[in-house]
Amino acid sequence: MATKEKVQIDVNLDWCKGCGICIAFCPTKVFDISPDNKPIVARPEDCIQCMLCEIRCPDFAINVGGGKDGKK
Amino acid sequence: MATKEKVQIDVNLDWCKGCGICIAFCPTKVFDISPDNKPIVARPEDCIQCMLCEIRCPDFAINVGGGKDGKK
Amino acid sequence: MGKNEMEAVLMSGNEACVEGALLAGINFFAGYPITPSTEIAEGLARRLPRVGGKFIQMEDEIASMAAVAGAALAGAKAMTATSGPGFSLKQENIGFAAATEIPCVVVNVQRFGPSTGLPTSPSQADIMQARWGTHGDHPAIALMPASVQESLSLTITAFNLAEEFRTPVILLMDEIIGHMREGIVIPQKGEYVIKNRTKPTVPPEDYLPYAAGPNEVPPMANFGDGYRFHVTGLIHDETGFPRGRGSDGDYLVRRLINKVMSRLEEILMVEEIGMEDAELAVVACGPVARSAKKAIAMARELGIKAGLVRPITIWPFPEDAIKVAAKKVDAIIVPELNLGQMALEVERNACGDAPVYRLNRVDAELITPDEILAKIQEVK
Amino acid sequence: MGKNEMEAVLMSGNEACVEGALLAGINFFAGYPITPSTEIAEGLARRLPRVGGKFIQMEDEIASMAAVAGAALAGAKAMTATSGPGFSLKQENIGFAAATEIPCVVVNVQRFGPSTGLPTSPSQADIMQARWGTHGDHPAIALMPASVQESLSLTITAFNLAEEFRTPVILLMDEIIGHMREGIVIPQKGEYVIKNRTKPTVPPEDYLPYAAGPNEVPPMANFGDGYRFHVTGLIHDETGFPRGRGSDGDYLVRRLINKVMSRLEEILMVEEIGMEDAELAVVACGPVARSAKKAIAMARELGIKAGLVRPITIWPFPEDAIKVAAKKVDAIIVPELNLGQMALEVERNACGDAPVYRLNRVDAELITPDEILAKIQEVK
Amino acid sequence: MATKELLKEYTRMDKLPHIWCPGCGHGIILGSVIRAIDRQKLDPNKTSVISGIGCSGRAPGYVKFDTLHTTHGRALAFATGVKLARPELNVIVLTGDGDCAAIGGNHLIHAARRNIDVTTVVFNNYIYGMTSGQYSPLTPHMKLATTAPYGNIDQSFDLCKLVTAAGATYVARGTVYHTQMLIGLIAEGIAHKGFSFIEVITHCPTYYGRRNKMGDAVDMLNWQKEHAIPVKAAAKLPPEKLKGKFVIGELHRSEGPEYTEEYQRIIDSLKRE
Amino acid sequence: MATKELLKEYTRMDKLPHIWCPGCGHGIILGSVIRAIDRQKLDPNKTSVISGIGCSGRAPGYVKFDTLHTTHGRALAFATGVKLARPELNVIVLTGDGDCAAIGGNHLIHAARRNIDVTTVVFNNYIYGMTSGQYSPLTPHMKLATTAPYGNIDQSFDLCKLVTAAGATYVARGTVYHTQMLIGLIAEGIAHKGFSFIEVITHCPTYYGRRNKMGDAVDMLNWQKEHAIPVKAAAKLPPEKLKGKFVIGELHRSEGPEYTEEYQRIIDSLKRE
Amino acid sequence: MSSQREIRLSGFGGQGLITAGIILADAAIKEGKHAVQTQSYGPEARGGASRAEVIISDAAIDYPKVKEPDVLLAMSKEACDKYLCELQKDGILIVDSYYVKEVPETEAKVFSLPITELAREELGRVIVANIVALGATVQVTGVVGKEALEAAVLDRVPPGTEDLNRQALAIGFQLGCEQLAK
Amino acid sequence: MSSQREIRLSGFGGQGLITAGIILADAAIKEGKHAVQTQSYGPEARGGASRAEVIISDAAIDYPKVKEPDVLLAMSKEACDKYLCELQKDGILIVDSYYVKEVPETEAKVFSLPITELAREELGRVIVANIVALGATVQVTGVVGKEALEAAVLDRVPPGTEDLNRQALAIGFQLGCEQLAK
Ligand SMILES: Cc1ncc(C[n+]2csc(CCOP(=O)(O)OP(=O)(O)O)c2C)c(N)n1
Ligand SMILES: Cc1ncc(C[n+]2csc(CCOP(=O)(O)OP(=O)(O)O)c2C)c(N)n1
Ligand code: SF4
Ligand code: SF4
Ligand code: SF4
Ligand code: SF4
Ligand code: SF4
Ligand code: SF4
Ligand SMILES: [Mg+2]
Ligand SMILES: [Mg+2]
Repeated sequence: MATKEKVQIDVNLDWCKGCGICIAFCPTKVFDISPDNKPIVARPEDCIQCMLCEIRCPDFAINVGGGKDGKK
Repeated sequence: MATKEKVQIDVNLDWCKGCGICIAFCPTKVFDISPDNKPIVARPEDCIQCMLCEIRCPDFAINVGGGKDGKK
Repeated sequence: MGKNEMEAVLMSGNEACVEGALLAGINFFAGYPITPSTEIAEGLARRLPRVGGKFIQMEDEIASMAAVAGAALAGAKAMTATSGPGFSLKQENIGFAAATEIPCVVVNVQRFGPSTGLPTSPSQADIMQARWGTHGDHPAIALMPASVQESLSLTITAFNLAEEFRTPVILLMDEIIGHMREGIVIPQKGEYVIKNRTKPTVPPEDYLPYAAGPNEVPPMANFGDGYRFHVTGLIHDETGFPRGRGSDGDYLVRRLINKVMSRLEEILMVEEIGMEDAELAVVACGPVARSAKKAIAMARELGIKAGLVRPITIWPFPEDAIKVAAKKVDAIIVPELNLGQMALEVERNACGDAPVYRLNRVDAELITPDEILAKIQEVK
Repeated sequence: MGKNEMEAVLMSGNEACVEGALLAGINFFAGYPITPSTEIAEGLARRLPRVGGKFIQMEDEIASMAAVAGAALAGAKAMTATSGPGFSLKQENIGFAAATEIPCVVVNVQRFGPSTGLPTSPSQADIMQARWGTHGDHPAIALMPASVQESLSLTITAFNLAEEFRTPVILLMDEIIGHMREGIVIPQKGEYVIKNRTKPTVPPEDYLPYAAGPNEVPPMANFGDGYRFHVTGLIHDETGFPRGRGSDGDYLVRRLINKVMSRLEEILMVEEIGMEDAELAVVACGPVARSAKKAIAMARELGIKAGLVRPITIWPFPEDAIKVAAKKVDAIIVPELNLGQMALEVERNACGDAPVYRLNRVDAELITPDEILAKIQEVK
Repeated sequence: MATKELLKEYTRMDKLPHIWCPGCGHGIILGSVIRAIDRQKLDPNKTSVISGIGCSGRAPGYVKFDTLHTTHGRALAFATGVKLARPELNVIVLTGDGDCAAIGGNHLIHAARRNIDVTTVVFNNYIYGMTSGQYSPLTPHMKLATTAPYGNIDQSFDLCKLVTAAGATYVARGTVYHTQMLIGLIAEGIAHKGFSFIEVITHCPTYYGRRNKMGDAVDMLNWQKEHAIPVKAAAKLPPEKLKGKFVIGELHRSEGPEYTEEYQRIIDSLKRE
Repeated sequence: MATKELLKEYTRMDKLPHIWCPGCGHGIILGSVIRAIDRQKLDPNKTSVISGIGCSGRAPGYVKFDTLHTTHGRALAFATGVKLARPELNVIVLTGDGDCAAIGGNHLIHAARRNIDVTTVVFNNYIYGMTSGQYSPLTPHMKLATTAPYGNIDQSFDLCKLVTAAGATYVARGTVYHTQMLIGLIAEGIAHKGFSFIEVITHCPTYYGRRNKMGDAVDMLNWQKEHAIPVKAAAKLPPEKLKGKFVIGELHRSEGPEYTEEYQRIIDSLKRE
Repeated sequence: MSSQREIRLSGFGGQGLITAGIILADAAIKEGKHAVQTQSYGPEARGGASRAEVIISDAAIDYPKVKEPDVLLAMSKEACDKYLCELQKDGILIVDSYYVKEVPETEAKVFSLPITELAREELGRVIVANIVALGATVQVTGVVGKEALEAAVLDRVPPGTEDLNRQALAIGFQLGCEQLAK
Repeated sequence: MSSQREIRLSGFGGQGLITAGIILADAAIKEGKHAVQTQSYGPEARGGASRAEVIISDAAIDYPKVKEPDVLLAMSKEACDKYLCELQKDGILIVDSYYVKEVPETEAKVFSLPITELAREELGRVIVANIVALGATVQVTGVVGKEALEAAVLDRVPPGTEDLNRQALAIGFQLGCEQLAK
């Protein structure tokens, strides 16, 4: 946690319905908001991998961490 | 309660089905049992008017107390 | 200004049913939401308390039907509304109301089945269920509106028939009529008739709650009016009490059927168009009859003398109308939004006098005038 | 020793139904007690755990029907049994089983209705309900035994048809057959056929759970077998998933009906007696057919050539048998323990070729041979 | 009143004697209900007694009120309609353990939740009597019944707990043995404004008693006597002493808005608009 | 597993995105169920997910198990059949507040009573979502709904209390806001042998939120955050501090024979005869 | 039809008449005959009248109900009064003299037997009066053979009561014999 | 039949097209005409396509459904693509140019109008795009009179939003005028 590691945060914009939950509740405010209310991964380096955005996204649209084969 | 007053205990034998409840649970054993299991008012003078036989008779077949217009 | 004048208002069939119920004097509604009938419950939830009536959303449809019957016994004009799955659930208690002669109205806004089906799509596939859904022989009265205006007027009629015949009356709407909006005229007081159950005229001690009055219908006291009578779904005699005797069953079941079948002229409503000179008849009900009407007009333009028979009362089935028509025409077409239900009764009553052709759609769309016209041309 | 030999045993119709179910391989029963069907539940409560099967008394009939469908999906041969009021309650879930093509057997031991009626008295007044009790178009197969032996054999047949056609099958008994005892022969292994649902032969990833196989019936995987498929009462396509499209509804509903109607020769069972030279036909089912049989023999002794047509399969209705009979005879008599239900189908199919006379008893007694004979003499 | 007057005042004497078996506790409960009604001086013309189907369901037929014998399990749903349509009526539901806890379980918890002013008396004989002895949701674990020939594997409800959790505002349990107390509990239930619930432990000698070798009606009353613990006594006992016993008396009482009054409040508020 | 792998492993990706409204909590619950299943390493070939009708009822269609979308309210009755017929299957029921507490209330209390090994997850959004916003038995007093235009006069169930009273042996409440906790509660429910019940407080912004002016999904999640009290904290608070709040966490756990095992015991004992 | 015998066993609930009917039908089946047994339920659920009927025939039995029995067993006064009129003219009436003190006028052949009395006195168990009655009925009517009847009785009675029932049957046969001898 | 006009209003859920349909039908009723308004539900319960249809006629309307509309309003690209083929040859197509950037080949008379754009820019409220669309549609088709339409709008919109909606309507009329003038 000491060194700011850049985490891969993928948002599936086709599935995202722009509810704003990820944006509102990210503890480190990683996301900015797009005009259609969808998240923009603005500060991935701030991500603490709490995974809250991932598990709270109602549309399974966020993947934090490892890209294709990245396991946590 | 000191003087043994004779109480009127009427049994409607047409309705009585001979379950024996009144006989078994009369605290002062007022009833004897007939061959067809129905109560015989044998010792009315022992009756303490607890009314248990009346209210426990499943067939509304016992009336304790006042005969026709007897109110308690 | 056209012929509708200013008083016409735009309204859906479900909304019109609410208006009709209020005009008929409804003061109790119990229901459980289900598409596409829900607007009826919602409308009455808003409107009933404003007129001192009661609305309750029960835990399910079974309870709704029970509460309606209970309320009706306590003197209310009571109604429930549902669709397919809920109608299936209500069947046991509809039978209870029929057997105990409790007046009430049951609205079934038909949707596409079977089972959950297509909840927002129309259908006419509960026609036979409306007659035979509950176990045992029982009377059934069911009405099928073809317009928003009729949703209103037949709701009033349903209440009237329920009160007069002491029996549940089914208003068999469908998703099309329920959800479509048309301009309708809300009748003013005096423009419609309101019937109420016949009250007993004898003192309580002489009251026989199930002794057939005039017309086989027993006068009805309400709970709380001092008559202290007994109501049971068991076979009962005139006193209302069960004796477990077959002869009581014979008397009761026959009377129940008879009270309806002996006064058909007061129950049967049929619309006929062009049947005077028709050589071919289309028998259609509900929204399908609207397509048929247009198809008939088109056919006549082509020189084919087609006519329409529209059962408004679907149960008891207007047998004579079909019998007469069958004797007159060369062919009968029965278009339906199901795989052939009313057609069964048409075939039975046509009795071989005219061939009966079915035209069925079960793809959630209304049969079109063109389709009916094509069938007319085909069988002609 | 007479012809029944030693192997005959005395048994009631309800008990025979239990034996038949066990022979058919039942391994799940869910029910709720109701007169006059309760002995079936009681028998299976005793017998099922002894063969490793499961019996459960659910909280009501709705739950019983649901549990049966669930168990059948998990691979069980499952059955429930009930009477009138319970049959009404099961309707919604019977429709679900029909729509989702879940094989199961539903026994309705008919009792006198409507409503609570006369619980220990016989009736045939659920005939129409067995066809039309649930909402929406749906297939129905129903069988009516006329003897204790047939209670056994038709229970096996009911399971076989359920498995082969993937649909609920109704065994429509009645209080007379259910409670009466006769000597019957319990068939030995090899003397009866057992059918089982067709399993998919494709790997799970290729499995289309609602793609019509041969004969319009989709092969059926069981829950837990690794196919991981979806089942819904919504209109669904071949994959089993709903898409909300009318065209899927058209395809599904027509296929459901068609899978039954296209193989009538495998479903329809009709007993005919003396129809070769009959001038008058009695159409009767269940125990009434026994009276009819006797009446026909009596009539023939009087020189009247009467014959019997007994639908054993009551749904789908054996239309052709009636059509053929009507062309042949001068009159048809339909005696029933109701106010005319099967008669409707007879009238429809007689099609005017022969007049149809009804003979109805609703006083909780079986129609007697004498009554039928009198009617035969009357209409002759 | 003594029995004779009670009978004249409140029963349909031409229907008596009733159909219940010799010694069946149902008659004792019906007698207690009549006495409670009498104690509360209900207007018989304004009192409806409603039941479902079962031996218990036959009770209303014997009492001279407006009486309604509904479908199996649905008495409370019918009662809800009667009461809401006409709140001035006293509505009493008489029901069996099967009727109210098996098929009717949902209506029971919902009537309790709404806190509608209906008094419900459950004739709990631990069995389906009318249909000859199948297990009910009240039949204790491993007892015998025609559909539990090897012992009942179901757990049974604690109905009083259940309706309390559902929202009932008066909950009591009595037995037919403790008849005086029972009359009082029912009378309290009638007096209570809101949903009141009285579970009555009774006996079916014909099916439950016989099959489980519990003797005749007298033996079964003695069983009740021995297994019932008054609520005050129970409070002082350690849990192990309560095992296999049941608590009788008033078990729960709370305050809450009554349903038909709440509805009237809505009507009134709309009038004021 | 991260979302992408979870989706591949457990969902029918061709059915996604799902039909639920933007921000609807149902998606969060479904994600939590999947994660709990993954955590418990259930064999997907031996897992059945069963629902009734409602927005919540659509959940099984998205997950790659044997899935069954039954009639309204009946999921637990179907599940009882599946589980009893084939006890080796893991059976999970996903249901709505209307589905399980209104029309399905009876099946709920009876499944709890039998202690059958089924895990039930209730999507409690306080409203009938699918039919556009009528009140349910969970809608709080005086909240608005299309059928309660003047405020809901019904009292609402405390479902966790109710199923505990009915006999459930694992009872918990979570929220979609407290997602990590929720996954844990569901996982525990799955691991528990017997009837386990997890009520999930969620939100329907479209109908409940809009009509009751509770804002959008984010606002409604904040409401959950502010009104939920963990069970340990609640134990230390005086009742007045708990008013208007609800308790989350594991609320009840007990031991009792599981239904299908009890049945197997009967079968085995007959074999030994 | 002459080979067909129709027997009605009547009395009140608790006398075991339905069991008796089942045993009788079973005996017929055991002899390879055809038999149908039916019963009727009183108007109310419990208590009251009880009635079992059996048809025994060499041929298949169509109409399964008994309308005019040729044998009537009446174990209560009410049953005797109610059903006698339906008994065939040349039929056989067997009454339990304990309950039916006076037999109404009839053209039928009447056997008035102390069935319940003997069950009580000889065996101390009223409960087997139904078996005594069966024995007597079979003895005087010959509707089934005695061995078949005994086999059927032993098949259907609770284990442990075989001897008691065998004795009851013997008493019944004896009773019938004596009467026939008269 | 020539007096009958059939209008389809299409787009996606949330655009208020069903409300628009109701208002249009209401306006027709207010003018003493006959009108039927229907709608279709998407395959799924929520979201997705939305469609409202209105038939306006001087005579009673039998068949209540629109099959080949003579006016099509398309407020989404999907709706335009899907329904254009059903539009009558000499029909009128009105598209919202914000969503439908390119109008497909058609024989119909096409009006491509910046409906949503203007609603946002002029009124700051996309939510009244449906009313703008209604105004324009009525202006170019004349299916109902403008006063009747305004009356219907004011009857059906939430209290407090009358002015906003009046403005939206005015913008719609204006848009229509401009186009017609072209
Ligand atoms: C819908 C329906 N299902 C089943 C029955 C059959 N039935 C009648 S009474 C009864 C159970 C009665 O038990 P309970 O409520 O405990 O009353 P009891 O007879 O013990 O007093 C049942 C299952 C019925 N009449 N209706
Ligand atoms: C028998 C029956 N009655 C009513 C309905 C209509 N219906 C569908 S879903 C539903 C309520 C759903 O509410 P809930 O269970 O809370 O689920 P949600 O949509 O809120 O997730 C109703 C009443 C139905 N499908 N079947
Ligand atoms: S939580 Fe999911 S659906 Fe909501 S805005 Fe974020 S990515 Fe989109
Ligand atoms: S994982 Fe946590 S910190 Fe990282 S973006 Fe998501 S919510 Fe923010
Ligand atoms: S309690 Fe009643 S029925 Fe029982 S024996 Fe006594 S009087 Fe007779
Ligand atoms: S009143 Fe009491 S003391 Fe008197 S007889 Fe009855 S039980 Fe016995
Ligand atoms: S069967 Fe049981 S409950 Fe019914 S009357 Fe007899 S003793 Fe009472
Ligand atoms: S209506 Fe409510 S519950 Fe249903 S999907 Fe939309 S937000 Fe979710
Ligand atoms: Mg009971
Ligand atoms: Mg909900």
